[in-house]
Amino acid sequence: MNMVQALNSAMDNMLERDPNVVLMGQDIGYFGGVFRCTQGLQGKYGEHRVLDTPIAEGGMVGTAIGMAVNGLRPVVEIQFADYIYPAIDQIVSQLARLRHRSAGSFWAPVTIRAPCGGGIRGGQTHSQSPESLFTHICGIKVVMPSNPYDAKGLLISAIEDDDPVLFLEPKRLYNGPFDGDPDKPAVGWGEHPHGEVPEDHYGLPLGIAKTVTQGDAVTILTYGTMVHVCVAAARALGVSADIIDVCTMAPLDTDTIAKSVQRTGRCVIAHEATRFSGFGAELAATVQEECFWHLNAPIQRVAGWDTPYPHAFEWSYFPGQNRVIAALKVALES
Amino acid sequence: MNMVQALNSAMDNMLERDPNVVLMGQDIGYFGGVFRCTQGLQGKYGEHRVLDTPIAEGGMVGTAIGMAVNGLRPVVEIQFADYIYPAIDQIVSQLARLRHRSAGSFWAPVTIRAPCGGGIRGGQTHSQSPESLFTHICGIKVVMPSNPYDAKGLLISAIEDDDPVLFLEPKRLYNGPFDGDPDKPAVGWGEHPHGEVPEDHYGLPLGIAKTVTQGDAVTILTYGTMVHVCVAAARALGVSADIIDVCTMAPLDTDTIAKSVQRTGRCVIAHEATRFSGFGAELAATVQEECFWHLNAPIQRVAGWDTPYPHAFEWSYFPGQNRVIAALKVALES
Amino acid sequence: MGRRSRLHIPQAPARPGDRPDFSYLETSPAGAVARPNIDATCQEIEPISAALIRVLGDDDSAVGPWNPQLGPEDLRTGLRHMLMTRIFDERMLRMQRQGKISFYLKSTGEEAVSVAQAMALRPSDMLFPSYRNQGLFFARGCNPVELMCQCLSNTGDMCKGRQLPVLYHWKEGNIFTIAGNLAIQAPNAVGWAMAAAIKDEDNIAATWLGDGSTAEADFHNALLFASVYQAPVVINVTNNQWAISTFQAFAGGDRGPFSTRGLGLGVPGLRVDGNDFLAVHGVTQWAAERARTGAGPTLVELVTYRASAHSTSDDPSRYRPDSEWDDWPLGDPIERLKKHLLALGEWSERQHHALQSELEENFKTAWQEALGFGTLTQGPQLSPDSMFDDVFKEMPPHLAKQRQLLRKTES
Amino acid sequence: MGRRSRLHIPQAPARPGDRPDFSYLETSPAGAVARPNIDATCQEIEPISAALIRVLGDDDSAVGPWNPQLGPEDLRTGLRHMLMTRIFDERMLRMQRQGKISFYLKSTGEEAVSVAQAMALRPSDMLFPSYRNQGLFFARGCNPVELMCQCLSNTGDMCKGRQLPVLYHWKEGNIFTIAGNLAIQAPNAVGWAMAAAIKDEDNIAATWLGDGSTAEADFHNALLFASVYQAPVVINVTNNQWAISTFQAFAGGDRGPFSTRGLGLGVPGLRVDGNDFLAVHGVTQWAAERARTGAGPTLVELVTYRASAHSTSDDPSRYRPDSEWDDWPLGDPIERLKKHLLALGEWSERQHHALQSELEENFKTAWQEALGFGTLTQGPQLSPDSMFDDVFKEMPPHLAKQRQLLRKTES
Ligand SMILES: Cc1ncc(C[n+]2csc(CCOP(=O)(O)OP(=O)(O)O)c2C)c(N)n1
Ligand SMILES: Cc1ncc(C[n+]2csc(CCOP(=O)(O)OP(=O)(O)O)c2C)c(N)n1
Ligand SMILES: [Mg+2]
Ligand SMILES: [Mg+2]
Repeated sequence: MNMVQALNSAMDNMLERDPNVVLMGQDIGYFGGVFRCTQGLQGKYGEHRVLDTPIAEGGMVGTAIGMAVNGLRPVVEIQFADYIYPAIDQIVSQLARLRHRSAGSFWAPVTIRAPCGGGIRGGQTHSQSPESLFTHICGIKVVMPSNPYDAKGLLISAIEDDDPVLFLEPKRLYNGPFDGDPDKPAVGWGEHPHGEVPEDHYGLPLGIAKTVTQGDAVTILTYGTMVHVCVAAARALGVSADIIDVCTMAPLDTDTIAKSVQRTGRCVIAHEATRFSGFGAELAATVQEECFWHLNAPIQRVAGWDTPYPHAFEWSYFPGQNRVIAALKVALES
Repeated sequence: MNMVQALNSAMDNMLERDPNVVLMGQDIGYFGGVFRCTQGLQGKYGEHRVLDTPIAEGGMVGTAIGMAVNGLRPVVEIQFADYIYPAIDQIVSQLARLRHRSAGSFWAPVTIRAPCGGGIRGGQTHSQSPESLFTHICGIKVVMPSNPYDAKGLLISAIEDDDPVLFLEPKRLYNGPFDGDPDKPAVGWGEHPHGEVPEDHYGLPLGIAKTVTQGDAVTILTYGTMVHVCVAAARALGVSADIIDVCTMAPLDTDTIAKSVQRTGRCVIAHEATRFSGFGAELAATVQEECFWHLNAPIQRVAGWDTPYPHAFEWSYFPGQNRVIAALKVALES
Repeated sequence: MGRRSRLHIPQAPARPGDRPDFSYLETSPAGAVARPNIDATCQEIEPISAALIRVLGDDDSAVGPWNPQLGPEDLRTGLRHMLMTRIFDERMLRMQRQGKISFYLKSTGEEAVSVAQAMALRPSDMLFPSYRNQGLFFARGCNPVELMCQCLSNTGDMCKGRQLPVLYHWKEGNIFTIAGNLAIQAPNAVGWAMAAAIKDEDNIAATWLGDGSTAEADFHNALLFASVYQAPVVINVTNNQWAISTFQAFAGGDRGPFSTRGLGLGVPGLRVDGNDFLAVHGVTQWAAERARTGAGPTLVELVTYRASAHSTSDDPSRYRPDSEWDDWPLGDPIERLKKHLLALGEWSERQHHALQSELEENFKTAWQEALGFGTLTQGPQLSPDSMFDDVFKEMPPHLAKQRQLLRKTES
Repeated sequence: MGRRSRLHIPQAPARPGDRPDFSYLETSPAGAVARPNIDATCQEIEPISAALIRVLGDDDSAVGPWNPQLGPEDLRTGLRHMLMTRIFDERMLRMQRQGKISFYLKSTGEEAVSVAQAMALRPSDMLFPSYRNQGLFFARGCNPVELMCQCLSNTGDMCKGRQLPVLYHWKEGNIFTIAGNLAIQAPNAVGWAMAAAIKDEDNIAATWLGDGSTAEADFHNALLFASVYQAPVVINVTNNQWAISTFQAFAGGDRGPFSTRGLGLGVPGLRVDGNDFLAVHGVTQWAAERARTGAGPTLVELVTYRASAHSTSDDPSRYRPDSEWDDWPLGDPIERLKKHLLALGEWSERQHHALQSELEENFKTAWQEALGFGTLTQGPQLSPDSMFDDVFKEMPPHLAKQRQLLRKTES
């Protein structure tokens, strides 16, 4: 399966198993979503389980919260993560803190799905990676898968989770892994081991980072599209890297990360989001706190530049293999 | 002057000097604002320069942008920083990126003022410090003063700046410095050297950090209310600390910070906002990048806990002197 | 300064020093407004959407099609709960002034809104209140000790010390947790109602927000989703004329009544004398039945007056004439229902006094009981440890670590 | 699954395989709707707010009070700009299909909206368009080379390669930068208009958003602020029946026309046949004069049909009958104006052909000129360095450092 099919399968499984699961979003019903993630689901489960909505992200999340409080498990699709901002007040002020402020009386198991990241020539409003903002909000989990297998397992766990989850989907990975080189012919998920996705229901635990490749020379902390870029960069450089796919940004699996860096003594962090106050900042701060005495070199951050994602310079903006390699060199040399 | 008067004076000066300056906000006109920051200004400059607005933060910022594009310099008061979220889409997607995406054709010199921080028993929706979120947004400056003199100078510069500025006011400091001990009798700004504020117009440069106390043993990076807590903590511990008031979080004065830490070799970061992905993360990441080879101990972060600000446990939540001292000890001991 | 401007600026009718002026308030005689069928279309309802529905006449009788025809027992219950609300508010204000609680916010003058509306709804209907609906809790039978403990942030506090006083909730009573963020609960109520419809259950949702709060985007979101999905919900705007210091005209109140805000979306509106217990009850019953039978949402504007300060942090003498409340044309909801009961011969001044004393006595006892759970500073105390609970369902490691750190620095 | 539900779900009138069905569209004969005075109150205007204003009759004559009485020169100019828009759209779509540009989005079928409205406004009025208003640029005289360069993200691009194709702006022509975020420009327009009023200048602002976009909170914010401050602004809703795959009923379009959305806020509304060049012009002139003379804002709904795909990323055959455009009751705006001119004897088929050829030729030349500035991948290239400019007015050190880093990794 590609990632779109894997996500579709996750929602299909959940709609089937749990009558309280409902999907909501712009163009997700009859049409099946602009990225086709919900294709066929309205036909299968009906218009009352798979709801087309008005174009009002605040209203979508606001009503989803109420539905969740009334026993449903809404899965809300934000068409692009760039358009999540009208919903931020409901997310921050209501969704994330309901359980805490009511001391457990109320909670809202809402999952918010949003395609994120660039690499599809979408320009500045179809390319953003806003995860860092949400990791600063207490009470919501933030998840980003990097392959179809994880996408399905993590989405199922997100929907089943009794806490709200922001589930960010790196849209550049929908149809295939991407190593950061736009000039290479596109490859699909067919060849990739994690493109093999069971039809049946399975969950993968939230809050657990995954080691993608094992190595001793350096730890690379990354997630989403950048996982594949980092794997390719490490391979190109011929470095033995412990590449960790963070998977869940919040709450963070500090243990796995700390153990790796304590072993390798070097760390590179890579994400697509802009650098300043990006999630790499938290990763770097955490690593230096947990591993200070083991570090042999300064932690390097590779990230999008601190500008909006520019349409024409997508590939100068995107932190591709060159930038990862440059950072690896600095981390390894010193 | 106390900080409220200093802010009032800044706006008074600017309304006087520049006919394009207008103020907007809930209850700011006839009433003079719930914190009295605009007291008397509508009477002096009229209802068309000091506008009471509907309770719609999104509409306030949205219209302020249009006003700015048409030549005005709006200063928008968000009654509490906790209520800025309905305006985030306008701030992120329009205000901060107007100049960039129009390649300089359009820009909007809007200043957004918002009282932030806790310590006034305001509970979770009158205590938040959301600065970190905005530092991740390219194209908006983020400023927080720690005393009346700076507040006036920085606010004037913010209003005169041709870029948008988020100006966060630590409301616990409105009436006096606060060293983190709620049991001590409150002191006013009268005794404080920075309580002396000229009536006349003056600016202080944005993007410049200020050294509050000079020392050799450790660098403390902080801003807002925590400046005073850190000064008191360092004094209580008898440590010679280079205390830096960051003043402008974005763009950050990395130079001043790096020079200090390179000299002291130790660093503690303190802010009131929740810790995870708080602005302290960016500070820590930057410091370890710039000063890795000079660091003698892991950088310590002191911050609000990763929970909503709880009404009853305000003083267990607030990162007071004890917590700063504990962090200083770790930073100094290792 | 000096520059001519042609921007329109709404005006408050009177400011300190002025004589109160309520000439702007369009009213109508009791019984004058027709009552459409509950399944009437929005277009059919539109002609009455701006009219003020009233039942209690100047002669203290109940007249017209909106009279809910309540028996004397119900009327006395309503009076009791309104009086409870008022006395509770007064006592808690005193407690705040005495430093026992950190903050308080009264609903004085608006008691009919919450009490009559709660009585017109079913206990299984879900309520999404604003912070000025304490009457809902009394009408639904919440033990005042619970509310007091919340205001005290003590060991009996339903919020475990996490919320500002008055931001209650009551799960068993089907009352949602109150947010400090204005209007944010309105789309939640609509979503709750949508879920009821999806599940084919016949409970409905009701929500409240202030005149000033209608400016927030969430009011629009609520109306829109209610309209599109025809959600079984009643959206109530408590127009108490003021939003802190800001007159309701700044929310567009002088451009058309709040009851008409949904008409362009096909959400019918009713405007009711919010200090007329019977009218509020009748209108709410109509709207609730409309929702319950699948005929769709209703927007209800309740015209009332915020008789007290916005909150204990506010001083209204800075921005409005002190005597406005005395001149308020729609009177005092408690007085009006009392007079109606007296006129019916179902109540007496003696009974009224006795009720008042009983309630005061009850609250005194309740307060003592609440104090037994401690105050912010004295008596039994919640453990600060508890603030790390409920951020997530299960505590993640970083919060456990922070709790550990707190223990260390506090000890 | 299987569970009964009573949630109302709006329905599209026809889906692929169905016969197009526009029976839902309420229309009225040309000339039938009265024209209120420009300073009429919202209440006075309300009775006509839902009626469809039309000027061009079935016999191609112009009738009724909304006829703007344009001279033949103006009509020909209008025709020219509509035709320009259409031909431009077609050419650019081809260029996208050929891989010359990354994305495109047509306004086919909606040309009258932008062209007639721009002509009815003054050049000094400020326009806040959505992404489907390219006609505004032509009507205001923007050189097509500029628009082409933007679509090419080349060295001549006004956006310096920073925006997706079609997200133009034109400072000299008083057209604001187009956002990808729906409706976000609407409050900006209102603010611009408020500033004009504050400065006592008589320029007005106009903004456009789609039927689907009215669901966004910013539409509400725009209406509210326009109402409260009586801002000199015209808020235009281009109801082209679809929002990508979503029928306008999901924005509440089947609960009441979009033109009536502001009535509850006292913002008068007009509903106009958006494919009737003359009606659009007449209505816009009226609304603009209303705003300019201080009589307040107007909400205008322009009823039209999105004849093409949403964008080059969209395939409408998946969600609506292919033949809808042929059956659209309000026809083709270009054909209708052309027929009117023919009927007036002020135009001929020959002239029309000549115009078409001229425009095609012009665009061919323009395209060559634009290509001279390069494409995304060929010819002269903007320096990636430039992406660090304009984030702030002056480049802060961290961006200079990142620019340095980019130079290093790219070299
Ligand atoms: C989103 C948001 N913005 C601002 C505030 C600050 N605030 C608290 S109450 C209030 C006035 C509300 O007035 P209204 O809605 O009329 O309710 P009332 O207090 O009159 O019952 C304001 C502006 C807030 N709580 N939330
Ligand atoms: C805030 C936001 N949410 C979602 C989108 C994705 N989106 C782009 S166009 C569109 C449909 C808009 O429809 P409408 O407003 O009717 O305009 P039209 O395309 O028909 O001209 C959607 C949902 C967006 N651009 N912005
Ligand atoms: Mg009010
Ligand atoms: Mg549309």
